[in-house]
Amino acid sequence: MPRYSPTVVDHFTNPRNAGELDDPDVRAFIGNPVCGDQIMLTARVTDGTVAEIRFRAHGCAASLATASVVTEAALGATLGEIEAWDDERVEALLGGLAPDQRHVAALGRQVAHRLVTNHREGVDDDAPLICA
Amino acid sequence: MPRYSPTVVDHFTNPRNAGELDDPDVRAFIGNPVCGDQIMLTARVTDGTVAEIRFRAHGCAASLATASVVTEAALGATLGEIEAWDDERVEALLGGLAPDQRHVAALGRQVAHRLVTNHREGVDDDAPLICA
Amino acid sequence: MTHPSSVPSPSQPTVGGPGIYLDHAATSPVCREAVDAVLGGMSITGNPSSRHEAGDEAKDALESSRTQMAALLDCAADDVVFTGGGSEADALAVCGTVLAADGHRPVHVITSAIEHSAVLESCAMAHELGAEITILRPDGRGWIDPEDVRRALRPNTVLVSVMHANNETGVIQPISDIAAVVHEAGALLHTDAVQTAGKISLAGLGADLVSVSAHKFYGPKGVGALKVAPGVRLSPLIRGGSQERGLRAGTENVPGVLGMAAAATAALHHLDDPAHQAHRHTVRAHLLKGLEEAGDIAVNGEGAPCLPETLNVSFTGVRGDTLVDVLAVHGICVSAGSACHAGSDEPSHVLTAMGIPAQRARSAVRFSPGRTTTVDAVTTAAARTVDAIGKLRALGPAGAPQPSHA
Amino acid sequence: MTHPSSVPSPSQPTVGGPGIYLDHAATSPVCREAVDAVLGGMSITGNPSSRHEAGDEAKDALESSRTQMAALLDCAADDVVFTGGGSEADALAVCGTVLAADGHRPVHVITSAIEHSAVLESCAMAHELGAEITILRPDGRGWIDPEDVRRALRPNTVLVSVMHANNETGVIQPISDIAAVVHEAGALLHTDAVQTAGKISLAGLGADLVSVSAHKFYGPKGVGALKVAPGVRLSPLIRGGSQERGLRAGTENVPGVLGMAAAATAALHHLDDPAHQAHRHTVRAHLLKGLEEAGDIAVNGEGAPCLPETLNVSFTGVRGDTLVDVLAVHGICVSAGSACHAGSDEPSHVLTAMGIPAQRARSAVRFSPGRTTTVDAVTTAAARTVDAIGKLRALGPAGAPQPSHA
Ligand SMILES: Cc1ncc(COP(=O)(O)O)c(C=O)c1O
Ligand SMILES: Cc1ncc(COP(=O)(O)O)c(C=O)c1O
Repeated sequence: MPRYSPTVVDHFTNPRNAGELDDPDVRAFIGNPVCGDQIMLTARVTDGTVAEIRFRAHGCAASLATASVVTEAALGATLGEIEAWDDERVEALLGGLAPDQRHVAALGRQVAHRLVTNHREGVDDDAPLICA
Repeated sequence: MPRYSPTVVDHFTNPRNAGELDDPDVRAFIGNPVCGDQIMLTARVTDGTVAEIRFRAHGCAASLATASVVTEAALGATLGEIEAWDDERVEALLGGLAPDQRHVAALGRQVAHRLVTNHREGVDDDAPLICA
Repeated sequence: MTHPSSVPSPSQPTVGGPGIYLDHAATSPVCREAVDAVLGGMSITGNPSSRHEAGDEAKDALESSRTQMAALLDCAADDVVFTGGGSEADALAVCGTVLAADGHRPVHVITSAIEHSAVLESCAMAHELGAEITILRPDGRGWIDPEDVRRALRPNTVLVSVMHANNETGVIQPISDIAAVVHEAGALLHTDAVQTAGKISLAGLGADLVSVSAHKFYGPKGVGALKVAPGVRLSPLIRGGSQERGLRAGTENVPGVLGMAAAATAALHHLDDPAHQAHRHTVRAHLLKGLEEAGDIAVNGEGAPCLPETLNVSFTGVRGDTLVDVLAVHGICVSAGSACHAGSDEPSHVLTAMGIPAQRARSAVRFSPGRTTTVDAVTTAAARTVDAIGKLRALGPAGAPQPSHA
Repeated sequence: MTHPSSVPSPSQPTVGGPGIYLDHAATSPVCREAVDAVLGGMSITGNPSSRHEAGDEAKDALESSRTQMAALLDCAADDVVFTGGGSEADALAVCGTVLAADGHRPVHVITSAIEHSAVLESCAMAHELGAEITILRPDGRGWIDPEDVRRALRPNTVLVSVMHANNETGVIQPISDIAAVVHEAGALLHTDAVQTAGKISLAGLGADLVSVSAHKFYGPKGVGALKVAPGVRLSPLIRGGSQERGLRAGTENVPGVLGMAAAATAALHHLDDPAHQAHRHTVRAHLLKGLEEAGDIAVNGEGAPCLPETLNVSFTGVRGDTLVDVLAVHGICVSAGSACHAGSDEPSHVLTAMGIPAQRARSAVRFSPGRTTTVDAVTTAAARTVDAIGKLRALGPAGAPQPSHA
């Protein structure tokens, strides 16, 4: 069994929407800066829809792929749609995950939900990404 | 390295002088009847020379070969010559022995010497050979 | 080389390959399937623990082998632990269980006097580590009574280790009955199935720990497996990496494991083949019939259920080791006692435990035909044996028994 | 498969064999000589313990292999004990010495924090068995000071275990100096030479116990050896038959041992070949030069004597495991940490013990070229690594270091 799905491999080798928006409408961060995977999203939201989105990430290959697929799926989606994502949805976006990799699906779901919540509540995460 | 010299193999597969003389001049027995190798020699001695000799033996293959080579070498030898045999001589008769087999050379030397001593002292061993 | 039976050249030791190999209980030739699998395994470079394709290839090969071994052992793939042979599997089962038991009370282990030395010595090591050991005696046929196991159980018994079939006599033990007794008492059962794996089914044995060794079922030497049922706690003896669920550290023997798995699959095919099953019994019958011509023989283990491949015979008046050496000259490979003790002068601990007198035990020889042994081969071997017995008896005490046709 | 460096197809995982294999410290391909010897070994049917030609053939093969291994280990043939791999050799050396020590006083064992887990976990097992353990720290280069060993010695020290070269950094330890210190105190020295055997000479090391593993020097997996100097008392872990002087029971892995011996002989030829010796250093120099293009790198173990085949580099801003996965997609096989812990999230215990901060330890990757690795291959691999580093850093925090040529 291959370690990663072709989608995961595609996204961690050719990540989409990498980087950081200047003056984003919302900024969401999730992760453990000391030893775990970290994802930061910046997005512009227009009429409840994600109009532009970027990520920065530091972590295992699967978590980088997760950040990439999440931005791709979020682009053009409504905040309501994103809020409905569960771990399974993120895993499906990734084309499946080995059991010992499932935690990255939760990470993707969490950072996407946080983007929605932060936008709704008008707050921003400013936890900096740390290369640890 | 082969387990046994060709001479040892020859003698335990084609033993010479097997059996027992009726009315021998001398009978010599050596061995541990419970768990070890046993050799019994019967011989007729004429003018201090072994004129006829037979063996019975029970034991490992190398001890059977020893009994056989000892009878072959003793036949026609004087008692004085036989008395001069040491372990090395018997080992040489056998074409060499592996270190863990050397004890049979001692066995052969002992039973040959015992034949000489018994004849000189006019005694006979009557320890029966036991299949143990 | 096989000497034509009419023209023996006994004065020359045989050279080259074995003539008639009747020592499969010591080790078997490597079957074609296993040879190919080992070769294939050597072309896999990666370490199964490595995170790249080379590693994945090795890991995948290992895991398919695990599935194949699970079929042999009648368990889930996850229950299979690869080891460096049958002795290591036995050591891990016995010492591993004792070391894993919580150290607050002394633990008790039951085994039998006819076990392979790998189990007996592991029990001795367990004793050094503080365990109490009970050693059960078999009956005169070499069979362990499950009721004896029941009587020996104590509240602190953690493990019972009774082999599936004995390597010297081939006697098959009532493992599933013993399993019921042992499990009722809340203890674990280990069975050394090194002699039975690939010869009879291991399905439904009910043992929690089962040892097998590849080279006894036409796989390569130096690799084995231990079934470890779910929930069994074992402490590893070889520690370090987390290979084999942490129960056996070290880079896995990928070619050996592949060879073992291929041999297991081939053996299971033979198990299902009625023609092969009939052949096993036919070969034994002819062998025994031929040996009976020697007169004054006794089959050790007679009367108990046994593997047809293992025939242990005492020939009155002849030392087993001597007969082995004489037959070896004629290209016939058999053994006296177990191979690992070949060369020792002690009478077999198995036969002695059965109450067989030392004299008869020392005159025992084990004939173990195998998958490719023909009726002709055992007939020839038996005739040559009878001949050798006659000659050897003639060297011994006057009045020794002679071949019945003499 | 190797992707031409100009046309990567990163969206497809590579399939088939490895492209550029730079993970020889994890395991090496099996050399032609070893493959042939394993094949030959599989055609030997007998059990080395059996008393017939088939057995003798196996025994003779085993004993010539023992002589070949003695040349590698710089000892007498009788001092070579075959094991089921490097981990087992380590376990036997460490636990075997402790178990053999007389049980009346607690014994003391000294080891180092950079040992392979097979040694560290065996020491932990020795501790469970009652031994006191001292774990020495290396300096910042990953080097063990013989004077630290001297200071740690106690009257009841029975064993010191310090590896010959470390598997993650390649740093070579001063074993013969340590041997002098240890022997002066009347203790034994074990050295895990798994990473050095076949790469540098083991002559004159002075250790009483030396572990090697065949698959690290182009032999098959699942077989190893322990040199046990005359007079050293060891208690076996795998008991039963009297194989290997009673120090390792079980039917010997004849094909594996033959393969190991053939690989050892081939390795010794390479050791004597000046062209090969020059090549090892050239390859390392090119690899390092190429990787330096990434900017902001640190060589772990820098400044200490080391094996040219092992290059451990931390790339600031990148996780080692991630880089390994990205390079794997491009057919480049390297590792982060040791293979047996690949997949664990903990930073390397070796780098941590050297005082390297967790962040830098997590960004470490080990490149280990081998006998057939070309300068072109490492140049290509380095270029691809630099490329991957650039991309990964670009995903991370703003202002992360960029390739020096960017
Ligand atoms: C230094 C060192 N010691 C011991 C071992 C264990 O060897 P094996 O995996 O063959 O048991 C390894 C490699 O895995 C190693 O690199
Ligand atoms: C019943 C039994 N158990 C264990 C073993 C040990 O197996 P191995 O020699 O493969 O370690 C053997 C054979 O030698 C055996 O016959």
